[in-house]
Amino acid sequence: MLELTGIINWIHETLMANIPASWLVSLIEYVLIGAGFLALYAVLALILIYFERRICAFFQCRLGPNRVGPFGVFQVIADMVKILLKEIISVKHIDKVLFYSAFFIVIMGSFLTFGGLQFARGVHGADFNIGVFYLLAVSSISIVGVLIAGWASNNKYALIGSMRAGAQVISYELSAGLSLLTMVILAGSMNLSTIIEEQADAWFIFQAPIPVLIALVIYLIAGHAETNRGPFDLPEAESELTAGYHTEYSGIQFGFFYLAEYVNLFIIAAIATIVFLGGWQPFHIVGADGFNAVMDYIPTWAWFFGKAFALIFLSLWVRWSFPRLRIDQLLHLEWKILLPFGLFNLVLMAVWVIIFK
Amino acid sequence: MEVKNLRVKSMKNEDFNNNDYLEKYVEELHKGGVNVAIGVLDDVINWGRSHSVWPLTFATSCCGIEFMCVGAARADFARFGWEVTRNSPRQADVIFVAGTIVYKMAPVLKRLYDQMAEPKYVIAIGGCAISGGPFKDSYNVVQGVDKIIPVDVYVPGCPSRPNAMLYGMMQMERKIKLESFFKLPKKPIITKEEEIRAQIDEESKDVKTSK
Amino acid sequence: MKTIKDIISAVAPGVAIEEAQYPTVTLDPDKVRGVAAKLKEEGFDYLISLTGMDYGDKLGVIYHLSSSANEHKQDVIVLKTSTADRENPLLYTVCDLFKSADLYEREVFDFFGIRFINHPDMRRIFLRSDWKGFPFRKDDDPSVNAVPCTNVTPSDLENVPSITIDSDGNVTEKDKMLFGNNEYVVNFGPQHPATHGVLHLRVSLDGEIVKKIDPNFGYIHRGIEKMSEKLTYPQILPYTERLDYLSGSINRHAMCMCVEKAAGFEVPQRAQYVRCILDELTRIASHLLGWGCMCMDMGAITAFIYGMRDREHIMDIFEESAGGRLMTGYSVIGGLAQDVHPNFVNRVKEFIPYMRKMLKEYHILFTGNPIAANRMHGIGWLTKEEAVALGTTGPTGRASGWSCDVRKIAPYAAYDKIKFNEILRNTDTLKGDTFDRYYIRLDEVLESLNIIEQLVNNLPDDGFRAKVPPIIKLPAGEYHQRVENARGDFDVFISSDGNKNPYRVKFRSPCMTLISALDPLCRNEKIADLIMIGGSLDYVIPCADR
Amino acid sequence: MINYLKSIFSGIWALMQGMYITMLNFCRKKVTEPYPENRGKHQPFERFRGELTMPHNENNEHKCTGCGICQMNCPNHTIKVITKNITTEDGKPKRVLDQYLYDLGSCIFCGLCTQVCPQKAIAWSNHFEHAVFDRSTLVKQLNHPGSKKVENPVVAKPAAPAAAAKPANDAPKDNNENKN
Repeated sequence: MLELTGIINWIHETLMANIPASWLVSLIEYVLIGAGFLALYAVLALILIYFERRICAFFQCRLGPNRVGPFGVFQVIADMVKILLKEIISVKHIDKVLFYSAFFIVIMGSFLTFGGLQFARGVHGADFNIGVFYLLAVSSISIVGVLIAGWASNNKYALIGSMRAGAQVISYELSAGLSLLTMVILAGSMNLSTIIEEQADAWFIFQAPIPVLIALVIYLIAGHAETNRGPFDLPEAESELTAGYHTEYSGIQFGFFYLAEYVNLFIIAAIATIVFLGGWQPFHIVGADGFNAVMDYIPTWAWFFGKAFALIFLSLWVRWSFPRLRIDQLLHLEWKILLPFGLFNLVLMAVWVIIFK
Repeated sequence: MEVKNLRVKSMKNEDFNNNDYLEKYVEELHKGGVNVAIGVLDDVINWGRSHSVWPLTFATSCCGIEFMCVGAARADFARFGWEVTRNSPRQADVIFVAGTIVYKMAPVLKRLYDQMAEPKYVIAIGGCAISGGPFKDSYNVVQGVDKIIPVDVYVPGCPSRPNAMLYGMMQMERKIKLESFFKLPKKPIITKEEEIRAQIDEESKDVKTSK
Repeated sequence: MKTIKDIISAVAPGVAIEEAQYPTVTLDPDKVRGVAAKLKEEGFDYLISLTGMDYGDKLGVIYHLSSSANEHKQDVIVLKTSTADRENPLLYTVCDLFKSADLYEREVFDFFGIRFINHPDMRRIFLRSDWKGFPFRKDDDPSVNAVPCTNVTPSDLENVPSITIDSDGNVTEKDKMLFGNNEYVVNFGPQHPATHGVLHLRVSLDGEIVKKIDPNFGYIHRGIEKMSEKLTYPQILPYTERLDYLSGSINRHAMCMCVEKAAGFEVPQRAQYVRCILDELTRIASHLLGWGCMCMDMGAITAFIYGMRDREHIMDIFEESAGGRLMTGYSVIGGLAQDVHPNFVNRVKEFIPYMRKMLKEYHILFTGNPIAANRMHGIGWLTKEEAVALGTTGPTGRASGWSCDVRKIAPYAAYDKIKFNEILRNTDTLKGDTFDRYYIRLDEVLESLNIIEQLVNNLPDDGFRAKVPPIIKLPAGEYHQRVENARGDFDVFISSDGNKNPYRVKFRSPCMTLISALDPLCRNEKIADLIMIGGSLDYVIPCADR
Repeated sequence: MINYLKSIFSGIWALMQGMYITMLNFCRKKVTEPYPENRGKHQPFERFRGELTMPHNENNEHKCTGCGICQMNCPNHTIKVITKNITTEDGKPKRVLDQYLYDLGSCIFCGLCTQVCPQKAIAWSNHFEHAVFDRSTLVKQLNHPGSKKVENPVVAKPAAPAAAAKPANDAPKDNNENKN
C-alpha cells in the first residue's frame, strides 16, 4: 500500500486498457517517467538546500532560515523564484558556445547519473547489466562542464578553479572506481538490481564488515572530492578564488551549478546506499522473523531515502567541521593514502570472498 | 501592493520609519494603473525576491566587522534567508556598503555595482557610506555613496549595531515588496563616466583660472 | 654597557644631542644614512617609524630608531633631517638598511612630495596616481581633485619610477616595469573575501605557485592624520578608534596617554586599571576575530562563527559600561568617560572561565585538526632578523622569537603593577612559521585572561576621572607614546606648537609592516598559503591606510 | 610503515575529536537572539549611544540655552544650533534656541556633545532602529516645535530623567511632527 510499485502498475494498466497502440503507451510512459525524474530532481535539490542551510546553522549555534513560512521551509522556494527571474549578464570576451553549454553539461551529467539509480522496489529509470560502470562513467561528465565553464569564462579565478577541479577528479575517480570494484567482487555483478537483491538478508556492510567499511570510507571521501564539496571545495574555494569556476555566471546559469552541486551530493549518498548499505532493502537479521516483518512494514523508499539522508548528514557534518585542503594535500591524500588502501582493500576483499563464500 | 498591506513577520507597519516615502514610491509606480493579473504575479515575484536577497561579501572598514556579526551566531541574518553571501558580484543581489569609500575605491565600487545582475539593491551602512560621516572634512573621502551609486536604504550608526542592520534589511524587504516586475522603478541617474571626466576637467580648469 | 649618548656621540661626532623625550639628533640630509648605518651596527636595528614633516619653510623627516637587543630595548633615538627645497625635495633613502623604510618612504613621498634617492619604487602609495598635489603640505589645496567614478583603474600601476644619483651629483630618473609581459598576474582585491579589507594584491603566479606580490594600498586611506591637524585633542580620540577598529580602545588609550603625559595630567588608578582591562578585552576580541578569520580563510566557517559567538560576550561588556560595541569611546583625556557599570566586574569574572573553556574547544576543533596543522606547519617562515628589519611587531614578531611586547619594554598604565608573561615562541630557533603565528594568538588570549583576572580583583577606588581644563593645549614640543595593540607596536607621535590643535600627528601603524611581510613570506608558496599567511599576519587595512 | 599507519590513525582520531566539538555545539542551546521577535523585551544596554535626544518635560520645555558648545565640540559638524533673538516680556533682548538640528546620518556617536553640555540638555537614547529610504529624513530637529527653555532648571530637574527614560518614543514623534 505504501509501496510505489502499486501506483506504477496501476498507471501502466490504465494506459494499456485505454490506449490501443502499445508504442503510444510506451511513449506516454517515457514522458511520464522523464517528468517524474525531473520533478524528483528539482524537489530533492530544494529539500537538500534547505536541509543543508538548517543543519549548517545548527552546527554553528545559529537558527538558520526560519522566517519564511513555518520553520523557514519556503525559504528555498523564494530563492528559486528569485534566481529564475534574475538577470543573466552577457559577459564580453567569452567563448560563447562553451560558456552557454557548460552548465547544461553539468546538469546533464548529474541527471544521467540520477537516471541510473534505484529508489525503491521496482522504482528506477534504467536497469543496466553494467549499472555500476554506467554510474561511474556518467557521474564524471559533469566535471567536463566545470572545466569548460572555467575555460570559457575568460577569468583567471575561474581558470585556476577549473584546473583544480580537473586535477581533483582525475585523481579521485581512481579511488571511487577501486572501492566500487571491491564491492563488485563481493556482489559478483555490476547490475544494481542484482547487487541490491544480494543484500536482502544482510547488507554488504554486515556481510563483510572490514573490507566494506574501508571501501565505504574511501568511496565517501572520493565521492565528496568529486562533487567539489567541502573540505574538498577547492574549485570554488570561496576565500581564495571568490567563486571559482562559476565566478562569471549569473542568474539561473549559476542556479544550475548550485542545483547540480546539491544533487551530486545526493547521488554520492545514493550510490553509497545502494552499493554498501543495501539500497532500499530493509534492515534484516537472519533468523529474527518477527523483527524482519516489522522492518518490512516500513516502505522501501523510506529505507532508501533514510539511509541516503543519514549519509548526507554525515557529509554535512564533515563539511562544517573541517578546513579546506590545499591542492598538494589533496593529491597527497589520494595518491599516498586512499589509493594504497584501496588496492590493499581490493586484495583483502578477494581473499575474503574466497574464504567466506 | 499597498503600503498598508505590507507584512513583515513579527513587526507592525507603524514600527517602521519613513513610511511616507514608500507611499510616494507606490504612487509613482501605480501612475499608469495596475493590471490585476500582473499585480498578483508581481506579489509572488516580489515575495520571492524580498525573502532571498543574497549579499555581496563587501566591507571596507569598521561597519564590515559589525556586518560579520550580523552573519554570526548572535544576530544571524540566515533567519531572513540572507546568509548566502556571494563573493562574485554576478550572483549577488544586494551590496552592503559597509564602510568608508575613498576616491581610490570609488571606481571599484562603481564597477562592482555595474557587475551585479538586475535587480540589484544597495544598502548604505554607517555614517561613512551615508554622508562621509566622521571623514566629512577629509580630502580623500567620498561624501556619501549616493554620489556614485543609487542607494535604497540608509542605516545610520557608527558603526551600526547588528540589530540596526537587521532592521535596515527589513526595510529593504518592504521596499522590494512594493516593486513591479514589469515596470521597474526609476533609479536616480548617476552621471556617466564621460560626463564625470568632462566635469573633472572643467573643474580643474576653473581652479586654475581662479588661481 | 654603553649609554645611548656615548653611542650617538661615537657615530655622529660633533653633533649636538637634544634632550627631549628621547635623545634627538638633527643631521644634514647627506649624513643621515651614514649615521643610521652606524647605529644599526650598534644594535639599533628596528626602525619604529619614519615621519614626514612640513616645518613651513622646510620639509623634513623624523626617524624613530630602537633596538631589538635586550640591552637597548627601552631606548629610542630620534634622528631628524630636512631640506629647504620645496619644489623638488630630495633626501637619501634608508630602505636598504631597514626594509620597513620601503613603505614609509613611499608614504612620505605621497604626503609631502619628498623623493628618496636610491629608493627602488617611488610610486604613490595611498592616493591615486593621478592625484594632484601633496595633501600633507601646509600650503596644499586638495579640493582640485574631483570624485572619480570612472571604471578605469589608473594604468600606471605597472610603471615603477626611481631616482638615483651618481658620484658627481647627477640625478637620473628612470622607470621600470614591475611585472614582465609573460607573467600571469592575478588581482586579489580590492574586493576579495580574504584580504581582510580592501587590500589590493597583484600576484604573479606560476600555476598555483606565487612568484611575486605587489601590495597596493590606499583603498581606504581617509587622511586621519591630516584631519587631526584641524581638530582639538578630545576630538581626535574617536578617530584613533577608527584606525585599527579591532583594537580601538587600545589606540584610544595611546592617544589619551600621549596627551596626558604631555599636559601633565594625573590619571586616577581606577581609570588606569579599567583601561587596562578594556585593552585586554579588546585584544581578546581582536584575536578571536583574527583566529576566526584565519580559520575562515582556510575554509572552516564554523570556527569563524564560534569565534564571533564568544566575541559577543566582550561586546556586551563594552556596551554595558561604555555604551558602544566596537567603538567604545570610553577612555577620555584624564580618565574614563563614566564609571564602570555595576555589573562590569561580575560580567568580566563570568567571562574568564567561559573563555578558558572555549579555548580548549578551539584547540580540539582546529589546532588539532590534521588538515589545518599540515597546512600551517612549515609554511611562511619568518626569521627574527627579517621580522626586525620589516618591523613586524606584535604576535607576528613574537612568534619568531623577537621579544617586542611594549607592555614589557615600556610598561604603561597598570601593566607594571601586575605579573604577566610575554608570550614568545621559538626563542631558540629564532624563526616562526604560520602555525606559530596562529598558536601565539590563542596563547595571548589565555595570558590576557590572566591579566584581566589580576586587574579585576584589585580594582582601586579613587575616582574615574581627573579634572582637566575644558580646552586642552599642549606645550610646544614633540611627544611620542608607544602601546602594544592587538597587532603590534602602535605609536602616537604628536608635534605641538602650543595651540589647541596639534601641528602634526602621526600614528605608527603595525599593520603596514605586516603587509610588507607578505611578499617575502609567500614567495614560492601556493595561492591557498597566500590567503592563509595573510590570515596569520592578521592585518587590518584601515590601520595601514589611515 | 608503522609511522605511516600511525599518522593516519592519529589523524583520523583528531578529525573525529573535531567532529565531536561540532556535534557538541549542534546539541547546545542556540545563542541566536531572534531580533524582531524579541523586540521590546530585549533592548540594548541603557548606556548604548543610539541617538542624540533632547529630553523635554511635560510642559514641552527643554534645558538648552543655545550656547553652541556642543556644536563647537562636534568633530564633524553633525550638530547645528540655530538661535534667534527675541524680546522677553520685560523688554530685554534675549538669544534663545530656534532649531537644534542633528544629522543622524553623519553622527559618529563619540559622546563629546553630551560630555561638554553645561546644562545637560541633551542625552543619548538607546533607540537604534533608524533605517530610512530617504537621506534627508536623517536630519532631525531635536527641540520639539513650540518648545521653550525651562525657566527654572532646578524645578525641572526631576522631570529630565523621566523624559530620558522613554526617549525612544520621543524621537520618531518629533520627526513626524517636523514633516507636518
